[in-house]
Amino acid sequence: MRPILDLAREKLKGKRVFAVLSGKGGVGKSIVAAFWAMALPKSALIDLDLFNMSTVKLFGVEKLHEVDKEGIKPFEVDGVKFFSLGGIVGDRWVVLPGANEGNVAEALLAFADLTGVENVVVDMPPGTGEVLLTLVRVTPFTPIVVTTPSRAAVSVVRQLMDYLQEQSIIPEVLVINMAYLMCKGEKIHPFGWPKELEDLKSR
Amino acid sequence: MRPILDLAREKLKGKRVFAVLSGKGGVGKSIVAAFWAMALPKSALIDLDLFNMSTVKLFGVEKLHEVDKEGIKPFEVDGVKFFSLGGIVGDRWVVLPGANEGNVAEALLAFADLTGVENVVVDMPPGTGEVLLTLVRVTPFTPIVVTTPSRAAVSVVRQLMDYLQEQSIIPEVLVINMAYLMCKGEKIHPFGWPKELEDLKSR
Amino acid sequence: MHEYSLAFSIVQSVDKWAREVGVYVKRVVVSVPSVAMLDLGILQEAYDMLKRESRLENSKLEVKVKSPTFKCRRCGYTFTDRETPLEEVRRKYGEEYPLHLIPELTPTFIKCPRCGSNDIEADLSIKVEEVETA
Amino acid sequence: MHEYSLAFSIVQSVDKWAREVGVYVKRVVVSVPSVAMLDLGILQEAYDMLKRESRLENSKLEVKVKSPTFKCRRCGYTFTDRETPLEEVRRKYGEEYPLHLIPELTPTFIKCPRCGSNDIEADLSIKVEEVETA
Ligand SMILES: Nc1ncnc2c1ncn2[C@@H]1O[C@H](COP(=O)(O)OP(=O)(O)O)[C@@H](O)[C@H]1O
Ligand SMILES: Nc1ncnc2c1ncn2[C@@H]1O[C@H](COP(=O)(O)OP(=O)(O)O)[C@@H](O)[C@H]1O
Ligand SMILES: [Mg+2]
Ligand SMILES: [Mg+2]
Ligand SMILES: [Mg+2]
Ligand SMILES: [Mg+2]
Ligand code: NI
Ligand code: NI
Ligand SMILES: [Zn+2]
Ligand SMILES: [Zn+2]
Repeated sequence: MRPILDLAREKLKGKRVFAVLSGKGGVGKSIVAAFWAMALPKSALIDLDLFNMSTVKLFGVEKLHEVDKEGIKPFEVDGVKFFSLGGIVGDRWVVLPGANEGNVAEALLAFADLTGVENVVVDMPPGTGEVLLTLVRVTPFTPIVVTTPSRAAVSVVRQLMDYLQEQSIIPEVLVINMAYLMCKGEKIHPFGWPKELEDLKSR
Repeated sequence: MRPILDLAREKLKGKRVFAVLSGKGGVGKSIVAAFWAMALPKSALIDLDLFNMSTVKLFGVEKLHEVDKEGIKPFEVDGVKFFSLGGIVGDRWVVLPGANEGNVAEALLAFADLTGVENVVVDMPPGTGEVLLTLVRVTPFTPIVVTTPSRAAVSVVRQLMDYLQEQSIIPEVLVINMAYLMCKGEKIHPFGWPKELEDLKSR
Repeated sequence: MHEYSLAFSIVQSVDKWAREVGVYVKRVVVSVPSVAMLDLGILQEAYDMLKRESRLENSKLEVKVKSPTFKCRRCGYTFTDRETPLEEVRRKYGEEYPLHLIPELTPTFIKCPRCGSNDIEADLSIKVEEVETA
Repeated sequence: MHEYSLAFSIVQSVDKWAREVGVYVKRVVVSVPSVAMLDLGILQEAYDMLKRESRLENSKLEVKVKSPTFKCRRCGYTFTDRETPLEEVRRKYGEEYPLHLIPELTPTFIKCPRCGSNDIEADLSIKVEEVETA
């Protein structure tokens, strides 16, 4: 019997869950997750990147979550509800052993008050470790895969897609972020445009 | 008695250890770590970002490490020795629970053959979790802190610096990477230049 | 105030198990870490309310507060929460202090008294220890 | 071939402890996970060579090969390496296959036989189980 895991599963049952994934860091997962949550009706964004807590910074929130009988109350900015560890520890560093990282992520999913929410967008940390395994443990989800054109990112994302395929988890969207920059009317590609990118797109 | 931990500590005793850290992903840690190892005499680069394994890709290595009595033999390209999980599992995804991530990192440090090496550069994963705690457990180190000018990165790096300060671990270098781009003779700043960056520089 | 969610998670988990094995429950024993500083009164009140119409309708909840043994993974020192500044953390955040909601955050807020490391191992989970069936 | 490093790590750790507590060692018992498929002959040979001039000079090494119990953190199923395709992994990589060097990599290479998840918990560490002093 695992009460917190069961509660997290119960909370997300019947809701559409998206996970913004990359494996690579700094490719724009948090930005894409925020836009995705804004674009969907009755949505909530859950920030599981416990060490960056980007979401509170993106939305400029500096207070703590309220907590009541229903659990942790979301912040709400421009109609987007969101939850982040930043709303629990405030603006300070977070250092955790690996096992704790998964349990903290599970508790966030379990205690988030998702009353009235139909679409849940999970902003994932980089890497394919404890938090990815925690999400796979808790709920089925639709991946939104984010990359930049850089060869380093493309190769990590290809490996992530191989893993998802083996788990028969099918990504619906591939976002190629920071692809080009306009420089006086001319497109420049700061991260290049390797041919491996075409293989990713074809998948 | 923890044989593997003791062996890792023994291996690094008497060597100058640098750790390329950020907390934020995709800011250029692996690129800076590679350059730093190239610039130092008798150096070796150890890639502890187990899920990205960027180093083998950066140096275009596609074979596995040899192993002999002295342990795992480094790859060597342009005079730079380096070790990466990519040289053990090859070009495939790696998915690990948090606790295993630390033990794998410890084993890499323990079995790396550092004969003749005086400067060790550790390429760290993003975040402040299991692998950072593992490195702090194994050895003293000098941090090389890497950021981009983006507000998201600067805020995470500030928190990392607060943590390092509390542990009286003093960074020697702050690299502000991907700061600007030349566009027909004109400097443009794709990630902006927030004033918080000046506070970071002053530390 | 998340004791309601906790009580709900306990009732839900044990009720699911009880229905799977086809039993009714008389007593549930759970253990909670002292660092969480849970309000046991609210927990009991919530449990007694939420257990209605479940296989735990006539059950009693017993809560054991355990003081975790902390172990520093760097120097091996073991200690308890008597040697940690948790009161200070509690004062800074107030009742909903981080460890009340998520006890697993403890390594972020305490250091090894001997070597100052945050690399602290401890069992901080909320567990169903015993279930007595009718 | 890293059995030499392993033997060195065992001798070094136990010798350090023996000198700290001021004893000489007669027997050392270590446990290793079966998935590592260690060459016990080389391990013994390396140990007997490396123990010279240490507090373990007249000690014997006993190696217990343990078959780990794997537990799937998603569905709870428990199983052993008989239900995992480790032979296949071994054939693909050859002698220095990844789990030989680093047994903790196992979750990357096996799936839960019941639900297919890689979220597998197991004790895969190499441990000094017993030290008998002279
Ligand atoms: N298309 C873009 N143009 C400019 N800056 C971007 C773009 N996408 C992301 N960024 C910036 O890059 C940094 C990394 O983005 P972030 O969403 O935090 O990535 P991740 O969540 O993958 O680490 C942030 O500072 C963000 O503001
Ligand atoms: N100054 C730079 N100019 C252009 N591309 C860069 C620069 N620094 C890093 N990159 C690219 O950005 C991506 C992220 O860099 P990387 O070193 O992998 O970051 P990290 O190790 O912090 O995740 C890589 O594809 C790298 O080639
Ligand atoms: Mg992010
Ligand atoms: Mg990711
Ligand atoms: Mg890197
Ligand atoms: Mg980092
Ligand atoms: Ni509460
Ligand atoms: Ni070997
Ligand atoms: Zn300590
Ligand atoms: Zn399973």
